[in-house]
Amino acid sequence: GLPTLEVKDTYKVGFAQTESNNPWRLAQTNSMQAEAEKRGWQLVYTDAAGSAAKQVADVNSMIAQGVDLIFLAPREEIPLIPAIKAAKGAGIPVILLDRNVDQSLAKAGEDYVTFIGSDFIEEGRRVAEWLVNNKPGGGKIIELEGTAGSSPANDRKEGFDTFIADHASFEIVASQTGDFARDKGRQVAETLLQAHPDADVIYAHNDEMAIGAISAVEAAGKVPGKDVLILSIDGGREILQLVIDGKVAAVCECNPRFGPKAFDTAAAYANGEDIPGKIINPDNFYDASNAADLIDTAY
Amino acid sequence: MAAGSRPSQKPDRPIYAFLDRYATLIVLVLLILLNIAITPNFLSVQTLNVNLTQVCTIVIVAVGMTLVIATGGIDLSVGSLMAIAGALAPMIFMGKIFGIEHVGLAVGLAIILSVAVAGALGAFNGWLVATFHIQPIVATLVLFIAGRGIAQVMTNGNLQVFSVPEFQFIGLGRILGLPFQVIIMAVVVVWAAWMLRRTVFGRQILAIGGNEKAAELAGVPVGRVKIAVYAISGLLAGIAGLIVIAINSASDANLVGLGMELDAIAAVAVGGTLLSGGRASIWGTLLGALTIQIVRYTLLANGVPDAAAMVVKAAIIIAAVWIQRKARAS
Amino acid sequence: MAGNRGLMGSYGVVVALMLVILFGWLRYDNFLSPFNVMSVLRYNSMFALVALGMCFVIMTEGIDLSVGANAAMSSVVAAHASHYGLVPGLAAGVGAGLVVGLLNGLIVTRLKIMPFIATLATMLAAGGMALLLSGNQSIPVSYATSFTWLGQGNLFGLPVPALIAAVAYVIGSVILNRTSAGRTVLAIGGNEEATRMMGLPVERTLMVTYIACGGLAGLAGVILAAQFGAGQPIEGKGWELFAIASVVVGGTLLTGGVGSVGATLAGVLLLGVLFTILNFENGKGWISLSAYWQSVIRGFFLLVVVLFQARLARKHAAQPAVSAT
Amino acid sequence: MTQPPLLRIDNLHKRFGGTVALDGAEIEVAPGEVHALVGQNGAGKSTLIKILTGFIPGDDGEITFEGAPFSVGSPQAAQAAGISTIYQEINLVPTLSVTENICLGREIRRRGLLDWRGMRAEAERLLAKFNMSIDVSRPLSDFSTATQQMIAIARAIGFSARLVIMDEPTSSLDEREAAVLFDVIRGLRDEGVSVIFVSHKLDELYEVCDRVTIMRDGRTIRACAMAEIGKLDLVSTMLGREISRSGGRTTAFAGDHDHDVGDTILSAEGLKDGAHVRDVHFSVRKGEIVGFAGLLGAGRTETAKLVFGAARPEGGEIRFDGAGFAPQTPADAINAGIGFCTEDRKVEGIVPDMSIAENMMLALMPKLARAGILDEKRQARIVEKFIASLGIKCAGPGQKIRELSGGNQQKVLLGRWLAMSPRLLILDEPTRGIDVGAKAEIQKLVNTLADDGLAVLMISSELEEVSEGADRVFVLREGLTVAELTNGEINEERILAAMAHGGGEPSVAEA
Ligand SMILES: Nc1ncnc2c1ncn2[C@@H]1O[C@H](COP(=O)(O)OP(=O)(O)OP(=O)(O)O)[C@@H](O)[C@H]1O
Ligand SMILES: Nc1ncnc2c1ncn2[C@@H]1O[C@H](COP(=O)(O)OP(=O)(O)OP(=O)(O)O)[C@@H](O)[C@H]1O
Ligand SMILES: [Mg+2]
Ligand SMILES: [Mg+2]
Repeated sequence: GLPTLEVKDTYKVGFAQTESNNPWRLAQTNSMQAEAEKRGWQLVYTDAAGSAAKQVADVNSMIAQGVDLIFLAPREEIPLIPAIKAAKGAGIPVILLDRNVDQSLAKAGEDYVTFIGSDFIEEGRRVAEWLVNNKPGGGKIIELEGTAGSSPANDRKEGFDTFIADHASFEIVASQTGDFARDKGRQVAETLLQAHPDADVIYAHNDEMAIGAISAVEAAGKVPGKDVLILSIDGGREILQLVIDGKVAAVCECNPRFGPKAFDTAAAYANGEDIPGKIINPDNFYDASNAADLIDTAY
Repeated sequence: MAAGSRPSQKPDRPIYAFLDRYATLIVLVLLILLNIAITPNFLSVQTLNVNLTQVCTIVIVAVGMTLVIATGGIDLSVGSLMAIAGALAPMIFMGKIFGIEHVGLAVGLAIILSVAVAGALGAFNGWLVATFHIQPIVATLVLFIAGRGIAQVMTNGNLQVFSVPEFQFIGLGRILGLPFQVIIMAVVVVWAAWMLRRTVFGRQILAIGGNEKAAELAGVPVGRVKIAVYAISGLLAGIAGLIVIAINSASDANLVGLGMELDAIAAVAVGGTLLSGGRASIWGTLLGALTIQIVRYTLLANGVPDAAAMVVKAAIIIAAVWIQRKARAS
Repeated sequence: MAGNRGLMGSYGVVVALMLVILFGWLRYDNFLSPFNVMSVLRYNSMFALVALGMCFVIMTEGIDLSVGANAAMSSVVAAHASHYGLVPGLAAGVGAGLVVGLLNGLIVTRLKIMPFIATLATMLAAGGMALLLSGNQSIPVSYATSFTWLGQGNLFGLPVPALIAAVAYVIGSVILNRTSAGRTVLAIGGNEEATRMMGLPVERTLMVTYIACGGLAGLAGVILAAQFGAGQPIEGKGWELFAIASVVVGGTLLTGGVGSVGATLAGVLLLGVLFTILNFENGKGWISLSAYWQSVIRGFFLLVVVLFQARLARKHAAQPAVSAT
Repeated sequence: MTQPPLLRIDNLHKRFGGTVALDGAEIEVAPGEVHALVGQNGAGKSTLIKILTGFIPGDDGEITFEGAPFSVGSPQAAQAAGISTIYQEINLVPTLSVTENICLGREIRRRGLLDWRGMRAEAERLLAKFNMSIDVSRPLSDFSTATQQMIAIARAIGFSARLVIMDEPTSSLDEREAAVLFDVIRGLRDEGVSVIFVSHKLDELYEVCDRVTIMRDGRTIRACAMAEIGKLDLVSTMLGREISRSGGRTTAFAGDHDHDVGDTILSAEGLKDGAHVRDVHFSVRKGEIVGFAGLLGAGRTETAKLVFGAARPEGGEIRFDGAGFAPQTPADAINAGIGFCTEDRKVEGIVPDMSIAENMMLALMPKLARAGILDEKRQARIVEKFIASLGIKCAGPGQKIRELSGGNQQKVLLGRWLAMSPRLLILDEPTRGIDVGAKAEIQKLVNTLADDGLAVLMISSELEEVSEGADRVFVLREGLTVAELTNGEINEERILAAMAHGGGEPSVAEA
């Protein structure tokens, strides 16, 4: 069974972050830190700089420091299993944030308390669905993938590609990695637009690459939103403004503000409440119809 | 002892002499011909435009790297210095450090200060190398690690988004139809090529790389030249950093210039400059960077997946450097 | 030991390591708890292996930038093979590493391309192969076989990876100090042309050095797969710089010709313990030390160490030498 | 010759790009014979040796060794076949200990592992043959050029070889050390080992060699017994022209020391550097050639480096041109008008990948530039002039200096300093490794320069050079100036006496 958490006034909890090299992660970290401060809990924060192995070492050092509970945003599904097992062995409950772990190796309610997060596959699927519904004539799609091998890239691709495969009027003419980065996304989009001048949709796995793609479309002498539809995932404030401006067609939100829910869940767990094994964040979906109304709620 | 000093095996053949001069150029021309054959929509002005603007920053940084390598050194910190300059400039022109009303003034100050800071940090590299005789890889590794951290600390890791056309001219502007960044690149390349061939400073750079002790005993101010060379590398990295953020209307301390050191070093090597110092070819570096750019373009445009593209790129780097070496050896 | 006299800073790094450990012990609870010590050793054993190979390559005045990508690729291969058991997994992973090492050796000795560029290219290639062989996914290892023992098991109460690394270092030290191959490695780094003129087997030694470095990276990849239960195609980024830094902190000069295996190990541990200390420091106060400050501190620390070594080296150089004829 | 030869090379050819280095060279060496190989700088001696030992491939030719066709691809293979070589430039590994430099390649092992104690003993045993007792566990770089040369020789004879090749082994040895070497060579001969001996010092050849092969322009011109050929004959065969000698002198310095000696330009008092220079004083006047004599390691080079700003003194005073002088860098000294031609041209002289012109102009270049921009026309004129006047054998001013033979490299370096028109020129072993023809030219040149008012400080281990060339001689021993000899007093005996045990303190631990 799971380790228990006694009821206390304040806790010392760990937050093992994956990396901090993009706005989404920063927003997530800020949200966690703000919430800890609000409640007066001590937060032991580590940053694995994109390495699953280092993240396991980070968790181990939290265990050695004797934290009460660990929030873990796992870098990857399988390699973080040893960390979860080690925490369990040391009697420290773990709550997973934003990415899950392999269910055949570790189970919610048994090895870790719960997973709180979004469903990346679902995000990709929702973007594809919007596209099919709103562009009846079909289209030629350029896909800007996230960092090769990372799970959001893999899942957002899978969700989108699977849905599109069922609709013959749409074709993915090119799909290349832009590393989740604005500059790389722009360069890749520039090149792909040159090689595929007939492309009229760009689907980017995150906001940064979508913004890069806008520059690329403009540099190619086309009008974003008109000649080329741009779709994205994450839904930060900057991209919502671009939706309002008509440059971006639609965005699926992936909310990084985990703090309140994560800490609530921890407190509920201490109180002995029943926690479901999976808590899916309700993600908004933005397009021209609602962006202006919702921009103030975006991160 | 450098590999280049090994005795050659091949007898004299004119074909090699020809290759020696034009090896990189030939590779480049072949690649362009290949693209005309296979890549859709290749022959267009926009293709040229895309490739030239994408290669600009690499060339600018690689020119500085060529000079550093010519002295027998290497500069791993260029990417981090790009990030620092890129983080600093928006802080200045967006008035986060001191309020300046006049946009032109603020932008001017931002450009000058941030490039100067990058140059000063470059000089710091040179100072470590020259004064303490710390090996260049290690000396510049310090700022490679700490430099990006400094940029991140300055901005707290946050993206700085801006829209300041006066500043963004350096990345997006055009003069007589030519992208301004391409003009910067051309000026840098021409200046460096001229400097290396025609000035005392250039000669001294090569002498230090060729035999530092002998150069010192012939009156070359070794320490000063080294500091200057690393400072130039830093300055150029700073300029490249500003161009990158100007194009993107945003500065991301985490990503600006990431991996640039390896791109630049690869360009220098493919361009035929030996990493052991004492020889350098700025035009070679330009061609090397263009070659790598075209390879990247070819692979992307033809839908080669990233993983396979990495393997192909590796093979082409080895092949290009090997042809160079082969040509040299004869 | 004869020939190691040029090596400065090897005492410095041991002293620094002790000081840092002492600092951690005094400042933090549980710093020297068995759990923490074991997990630090288990984690850093991968870097220790990579740094050992790097140390030998650097002593020849070479460099191997491909070790990180190599380890990642080998971890994928090992994960695939782990379903056939411990030995096949181990052999396949190390074998994959050896192949990359062989390629490095061939490019450096046959094509005579500078090691920096040669291994920069193989770094790209191995990284690409890692992704190709894994289909961009982490590959789970078999828990049905005993393969994971290599990473997660204990022997004599010590982590298996740490023991593997310890054995590798003992062998490395004997090779360096007590075999002609080891001395030839140093000779090549001291002056390659002279070594050739002295009639020593330069090409063969270089080949073996790069192959061994690749094999050690492969072994690190096996441990990576076994310890974390998956072959990870995108791990290993920056390992080469970590290894180079460890070697340099251990006082081995990048100009080749001098080096110490033991001091390299101390260098690895010093950097590893420093990481742990930064993590513990985060847990100390209510304000977390931002991850960004960590890079600044690490860079600064490296600077202090190399400046310290530069001073030691200069002091040594200033000592008069006697030569009576 | 009655016995079959040990080594026979026939019709050997080698081209480097446009340069023909060997053009049908041949040589025949009998067992147990010390064979001299002579020729002008660039005649192809070193190239022949490098091909024989597999360091570089030849283009064409036949080599027979021990009666069988012989061809090896590497020095390693040559060594295994019984040919042990000391190359012209010292080629040992500076960072390794003396023991390793001597023993690597034929290590002593115990239970498969290196036996350090045994190897140290072996190294000490070999060095003892040369009357050397040094700490063999120190890195090679701790020792002076001469000591390193002896170590290289010790390494070579340590291999039980059939043939030992020595390419200018004595160029950095003093006479005492050379004498020891000759004893060792004779010992080898007595054991039936053959030796090929390359040297530009003719007296040495007559002292140890049995036969001689004379090369010119890559061809073998003549081979005969040493006794069959007189010195003059040998030299004119080598140079390819008749030469005549004046009045019993062995060097080309003018007969009389009659330069117009002016004011003192450089002087030093109580100079020390905390290590090798302990208390040196000397002075040089305009138009004067001052010689520095001393055994190897006496501190002459170090003294020169102090004057030139390449090392910092710990005490004492230097005056240049009447004022106190404390150069911080060589650039300071060069600006003051001092030139310094170093003894180790490979390490401290040439920039190998640069052309002859660039090497020659390295020191002068900043002065010829306007606003930092090179004046290439003027440079080219100066370079042409010196290539002609120094008789540098090369394909043209654009040729890479590393492609030149050792002697011609030395001339380029001399050109570097002469082009500067210095006020004081320091020459450290200026004729080391230079053939007799060029040597005479250089000596003549130095003489003319002094006549024109240049002050010259000449460090030389060749006694004749100092005794015949110098107007005044300072003898250094173990970092002390132990004697000053002026015009009338200068002769070899007095210099030798002062070098060995002249002046102040009693000598320490004579081996
Ligand atoms: N690597 C090379 N590349 C081009 N030319 C070379 C090379 N090595 C030697 N040479 C040329 O070959 C010729 C013979 O050189 P070598 O070194 O054999 O002369 P040497 O007789 O040993 O002269 P020295 O007495 O000065 O040592 C010279 O003209 C030299 O310039
Ligand atoms: N790199 C070095 N490291 C340590 N000791 C050195 C080094 N170079 C020279 N020495 C020592 O310094 C002493 C003085 O050397 P120096 O070169 O000044 O003598 P010298 O009279 O010029 O003889 P030489 O003709 O060999 O140059 C010698 O005893 C030598 O062993
Ligand atoms: Mg020679
Ligand atoms: Mg000397």
